[in-house]
Amino acid sequence: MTYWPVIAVDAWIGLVLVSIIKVTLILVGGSLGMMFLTWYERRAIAYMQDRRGPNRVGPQGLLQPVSEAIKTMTKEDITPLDADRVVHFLAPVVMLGATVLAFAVIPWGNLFPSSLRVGVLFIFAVTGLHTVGMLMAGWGSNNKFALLGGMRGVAQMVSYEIPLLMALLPIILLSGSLSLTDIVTRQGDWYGFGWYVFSPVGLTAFITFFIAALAEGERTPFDIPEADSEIVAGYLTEYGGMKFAVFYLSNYMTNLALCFIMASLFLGGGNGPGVTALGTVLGGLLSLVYFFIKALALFFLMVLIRGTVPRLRVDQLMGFAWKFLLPIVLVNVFSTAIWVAITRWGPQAQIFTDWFGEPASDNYLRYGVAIVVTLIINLLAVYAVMRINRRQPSDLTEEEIALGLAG
Amino acid sequence: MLTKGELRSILSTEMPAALDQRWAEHAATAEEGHGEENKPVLQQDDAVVNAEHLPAVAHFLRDTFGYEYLSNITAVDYLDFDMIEVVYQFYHIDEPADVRVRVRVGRNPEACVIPSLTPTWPGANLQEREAYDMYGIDFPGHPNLARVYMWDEFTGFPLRKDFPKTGDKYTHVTGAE
Amino acid sequence: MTLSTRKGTVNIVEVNRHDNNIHAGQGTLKGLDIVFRKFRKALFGKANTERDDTEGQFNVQYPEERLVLAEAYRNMPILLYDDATGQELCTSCFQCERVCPPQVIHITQAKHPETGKPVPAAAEFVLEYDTCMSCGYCAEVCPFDAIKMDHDFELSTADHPALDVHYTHLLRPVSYYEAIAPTMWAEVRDAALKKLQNNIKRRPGNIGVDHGQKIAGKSSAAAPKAATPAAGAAGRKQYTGPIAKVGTSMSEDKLARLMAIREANTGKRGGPPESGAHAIEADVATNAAGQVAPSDQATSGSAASKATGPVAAPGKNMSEDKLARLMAIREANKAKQGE
Amino acid sequence: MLKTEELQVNIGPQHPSTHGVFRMLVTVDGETLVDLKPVFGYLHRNHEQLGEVNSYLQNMPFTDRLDYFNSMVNNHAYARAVEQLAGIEVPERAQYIRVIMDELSRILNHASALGFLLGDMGAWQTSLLWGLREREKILDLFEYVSGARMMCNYSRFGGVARDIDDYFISEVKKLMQGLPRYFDEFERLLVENEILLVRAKGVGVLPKELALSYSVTGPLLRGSGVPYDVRKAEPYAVYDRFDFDIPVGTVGDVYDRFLVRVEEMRQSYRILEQALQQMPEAEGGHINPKVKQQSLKPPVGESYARVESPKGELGFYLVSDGSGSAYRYKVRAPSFINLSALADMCKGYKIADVVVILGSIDIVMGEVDR
Repeated sequence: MTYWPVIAVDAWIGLVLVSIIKVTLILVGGSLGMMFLTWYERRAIAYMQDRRGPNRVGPQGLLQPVSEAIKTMTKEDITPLDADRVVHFLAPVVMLGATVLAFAVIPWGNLFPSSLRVGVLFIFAVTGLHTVGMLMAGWGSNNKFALLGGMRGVAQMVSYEIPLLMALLPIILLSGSLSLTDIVTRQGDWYGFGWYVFSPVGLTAFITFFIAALAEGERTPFDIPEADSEIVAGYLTEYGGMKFAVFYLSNYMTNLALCFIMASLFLGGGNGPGVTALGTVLGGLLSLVYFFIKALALFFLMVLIRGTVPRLRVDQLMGFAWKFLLPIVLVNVFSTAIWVAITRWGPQAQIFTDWFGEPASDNYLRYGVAIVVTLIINLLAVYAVMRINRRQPSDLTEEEIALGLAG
Repeated sequence: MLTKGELRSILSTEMPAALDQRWAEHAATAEEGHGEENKPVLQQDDAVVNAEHLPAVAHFLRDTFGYEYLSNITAVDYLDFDMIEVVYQFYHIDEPADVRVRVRVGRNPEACVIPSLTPTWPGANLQEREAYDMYGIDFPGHPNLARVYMWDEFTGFPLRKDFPKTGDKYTHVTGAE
Repeated sequence: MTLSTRKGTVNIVEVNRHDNNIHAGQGTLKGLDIVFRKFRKALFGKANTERDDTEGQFNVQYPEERLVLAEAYRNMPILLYDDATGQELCTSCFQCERVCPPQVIHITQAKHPETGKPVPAAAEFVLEYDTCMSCGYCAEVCPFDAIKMDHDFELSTADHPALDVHYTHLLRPVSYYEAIAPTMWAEVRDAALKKLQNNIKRRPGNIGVDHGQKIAGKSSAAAPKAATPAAGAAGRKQYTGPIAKVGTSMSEDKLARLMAIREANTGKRGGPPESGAHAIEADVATNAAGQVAPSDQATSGSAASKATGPVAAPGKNMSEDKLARLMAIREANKAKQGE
Repeated sequence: MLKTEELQVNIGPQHPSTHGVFRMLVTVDGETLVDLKPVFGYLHRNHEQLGEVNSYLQNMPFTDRLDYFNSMVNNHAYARAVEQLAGIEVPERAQYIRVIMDELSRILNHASALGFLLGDMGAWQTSLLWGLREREKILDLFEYVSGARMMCNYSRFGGVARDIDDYFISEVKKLMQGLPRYFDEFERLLVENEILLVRAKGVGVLPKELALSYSVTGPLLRGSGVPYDVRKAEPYAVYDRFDFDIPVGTVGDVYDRFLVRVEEMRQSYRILEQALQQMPEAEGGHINPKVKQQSLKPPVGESYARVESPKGELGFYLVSDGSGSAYRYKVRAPSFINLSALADMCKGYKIADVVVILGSIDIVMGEVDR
C-alpha cells in the first residue's frame, strides 16, 4: 500500500501542504476526468451509431469539452422569475459537494487520498446527499417538469440505495473490513488476480451492484429523472450556463466515482500481475494503469448499454429494484456467509476441517466446494425470482386484464 | 356492395323523408350552364340527405351494408347556391369504392347546423372541428367543438369563399373591415 | 395466412410477438453484441460509402469532403448567357413568371430604344431567393433554356435585402452550367443556341448584353474547366464553385480573402483537372458493373409466422368509457352474427 | 382520507418528443395520466386555400410540404386525384416509377419512424441513426432522379417529371443488397429486447372495433388487427400485379405497431424486387406527352383519390369548376385523423407511455396542421 508522499519538514506544515495538494489533485483530477469522460462517451457512442463524434477541436476532438466548458461559463446565468432563488442556487452546490466528498476516499489505483477506516460507509453516506440536491433543484425551479423529475429522482435514488448497499455487504463480509484500502489490498493474492469478482458471490454482487450503480448514476436504462423524451430534462430543465455545467460535472464525476468504486471493490483496484513484483514506484504506476483500464472498461460498458437499450418506465424501475434486485441481493448475502464459513472456519466448525482439511489460501478443495454451493444457491435464487416475477398473460382472462386486475 | 347512386335509390324507398330534394333544379341549371367559366355544379348521383337525418342514414349504411369506416369529411362552400355542402365518405373494409353521403345546408349561422357523428365515429371528431373552424358549420352533439387550427379569438371562417383573401384585419394593413 | 374477401384473397402475415419465448436478458445481450460489433467496425476506421454498405462511419466531413451533387440537383434558379458573345438567353417570355408557385420572379421586358416595341430580351430580372421554393418549374417550362437551377447551396448571408437577386447577379455563363450538368445541357444545347441566334437578330444595339461587365469579368473568373472537381476519396469529389459566384452580397474584402484561399487550395490540390462529366460517367460505369440481383432470403424468412397468443386482449389500464364503448360494439357485433 | 392533487402539464409545443410543434395538455395524477387534450395549429398555413388559388400544377410542390418525409407519395396521391378529375391516362412505365418511389418512401419513413419511436422510449438514438443512414441513401437516389432530397416535386399529371435511367436502377439494386442486412440488424438490436417488451407490450391498446370507429389507417389500423391496406383494397397504379402480404397485429398495442412497421419494410422490399423485375416490359414513357401541364383545365366535377401513404390513407378531394385552379382542395391527412385516437389510447397509462404512444402513431405536423 502506498500513501501520498509526505514532506517531513514539520508535521503540521506538512499535513496542511499535503492536504492542499490532495484537495487540488482531487478537484483537478475529478474535473479533468469528467471532461475526458464526456469526450470518451461521445466518441464511443458515435462509433456505435456509425458516426465519428466530436473530432474538430484539438487532436481527435479531445479539447471539445474545454470549448464547451468555456461556452457554458460565458453564458448568462438565469434564474426563473418565480423560482426559490436560494434553493435554486444551492442545488448544484449540494450535488457537486457530495460528489467531491466521495472522492476523498476513492482510491486511484493503489494510491489513496486518505485512508478512512470506514471508507465504504463514508462514500455512500455522502453520495446519499445527491437526493437532497435533486429534490432542491426540482422544487426550487418552480417548474412542473422539474418537479416531476425531482420526485422521480428521489424515488429512484432511495430505492436503489438499498440494493446498492446490500450488494456491497458480501464484499465487506469477504474482506472483513470497511476500509477501501484493506479491501483493495486483500485482492492482491493469486498473483494479483484475487479479485472478488472471480467468485460466484462476488460476481452476483458485482452484477447487482453494476445495475444499481447505473440507477445511482442516472445512466440509461435508468435515466428517468432527466428523461429527455418525457419530461424535457427533469430537474435540470430550468438550469443553464454555469449551474447546468456544475450539475453535469457532478453527474459525470459520480459516474467516474462509481466506476472507480466498482473497479476497486470487485475488480481488484490496481491489482494485477506484476504490481507487487515491480516495487513501490513502478508498481504504483502500473497499478494506476491497471486501474484506469478497468474503470474505463466499466464506463465503456455503461456507454454500450446507453447505446443499446431503451429506458424503463418509472413503475417498472421501482418494480425491478424491489421485486428483482433486492431478493437476489439478500440471498447473495446469505450465500456469502456460507462461502466465508466454508473457506475460513477452522476450529469453529470442526466438521468442515474433517471433510475438507485446514482452511488456507491454497486449500483448493475448500474453495471448490464453496464455489459449487454458492453457485447453486445463487442460480436457484435467480431462477425463483424470475419465475415469480414472470408475467403470464395467458393465465389471465380478458375481463381481469380489462378491469386492471393483472397488477 | 353499393354502386354509385345505389344508396340514393335505396333511401328513396327505405327512408324517403331523409332525402333532400331542394337542389335538384339547381343541378339541372348548372348542367346547362356548363359552358360558363368558373361555375361549379352540384353532384346529383349520391344521396343528398337532410341534415337532421344524417345520423340515421349513417347508421343505416353501417348496420345494413357494413360501411363502417368513415374516411373523409369535406366541406365545400358553394357561394353561388348560397349553400355549404358536407361530403361524408364511407368505406367498406372489403370494397374499393366509397359511398358518399351529402348534406347541404345554408350559409347563414342559423341554417348551418349538422348533427355530429362523433358519438358513433370518434374519428370524425377532428374533421368536424376542422369544418367548424374553416366553414363555421355547427355540429350539435360534438363533445368539444372548438377551433382547431386558428386561434380561439379568431373571427370569421377562412375557407369560405367570401372571406377576404387579401388584407389582414388583425394588422389593419388595408383597413378593410 | 390468407383471408378471403369479396374482392378475392388477401395474404396476411400476423406479426410474431415473441410471447412464448422466455426473456431472461438474452434479447438485451443480443442487442449489446450487435452494437459492439458496429463499434468495432467503425472504430477501426471502416468507411461506409457504398450504397449496399451497412457498417462503418457514414458521415461526410462536410467542408473538406463533399458529396457529388446529382446533375438534376436543383437549388436556386440562375440565368445563362453565351460565353463568346455575352448574349443572354432570356427573352422575357414570362413563362417562368407565370408558372412560379410562390410568385417570386419579376421580369421587365426590354424595349426598342427608338420604336419602343418589345425586344426578345429582359431589361431587368429579379428573383426573390428568400421565398423561392426550389421547385424547378421555371427551368422546366423555359422554352429557351435560359433559366436553370444552380448547384451552389452555400448562400447563407446576414444581408436579407440582398436576397432579392437582380439580373447582374443571376447571370452565369453557359460554360458554367455545362460544367455542373453536362448531359442535361448536351440534350438541349443545339436547340437553345439556335434559338439564341434567332433572337440576337432581333436585338438592336447593346440590348441583351448590357447587364454588368460580365464578359470580361465573370466568364474568365468562372472558368469552369479550371475549377472542376478534383478526384477525392472514393465516391466523393471535391467541388469548388466558380469564384465569382460566392454570395452576391459578400463584402469585398471577404471576397478577396476567400479568393486568395481558394487559389492557394487549387495550387495545393494540383493533379490533372478532371472534368465533372468524366467523373460521373466513371461512377456510372463502376456502379453498373457491381450490380447483382438482390437476394430475397430475408423476406422469405420473416414471412413465416406463428399463431400467437390470446386474441385482442384490451389493456388493463383502459378507461371506463372506452371499455364501455368497446363492450357495446362487441355485443352489437355478436348480436349481428347471431342473426 | 388521503387526497392526491392532479397536476396539469403542457407537453409541448416545444418539447423534445412531440414530433414538431404539437401540444398535449395533460392532466396527471402522480405519474398516471387522467386526461389528454391534443392542441395543434401552430404550423397551420392554410394549405387548402393555397390549393384553391394556385393552378393545378403550381400546387404540386406545395403537397411536398405536407408529409415532408414522403413527398413522393404526396405527389403521387395529388397527381392521381387530378388525373382522375381530368381523365388523364398514365403510361405503365410511369406507374412503375411511382410505385418504386412510393415503396422506397415507405422504407425510409418506417426506418426513421421506428428510430424516433425508440428514441422516444429512451434508446439513445442508435436505432434512429441506423435508420437515418438508410434514409440518407434513399434520399440521395431521390435527389439523383428528382433534383431534391425531400421536396421532390416529382410527379406530373400523366407521369413523372424525369425518366429514371440505368444508373438509378443499378443503384436501387445495390441499395437492396444492403437493406436485408439493415432489417436483420435492426431486429437483432431491439425486437426481443426485454426493456422494449415491457415498455411496448400492452401499452396504448387500441382494439380492432375502436380502431375502425376512430377511422385510423395505416400501421395503426393494421397493428390493431384489421388487414386494411389501400394497396389491396383499391389497387391503384400497378399494385395488383405484385405479390405481397399485409402484416397485421393481434393485440393492437405499441409493440404490434412496431412489428407491423418492421414487417412492412420487408414487404416493401418484396414489391421493389418485383417492380424492378417487371419494369423493363412496361409500355409507354415516363409521362403522357399529350397533357398540357401548365394550363390544365379539368372538366367540371369532383374526384377523390387515395393512396396508402406510410402513415395511412392519404386522400385528395378535388372539386373543379372548370377553371385553371381547383374550386375546393381538401387533404385527407392520415396523421391528422390518426391523432383523434391518441387521447383514448393514452388514458390510464403513465406519462412516459404517452410519448411512446404518440411515437407509435407516427405523426408529421406538416400534415396535421396543413
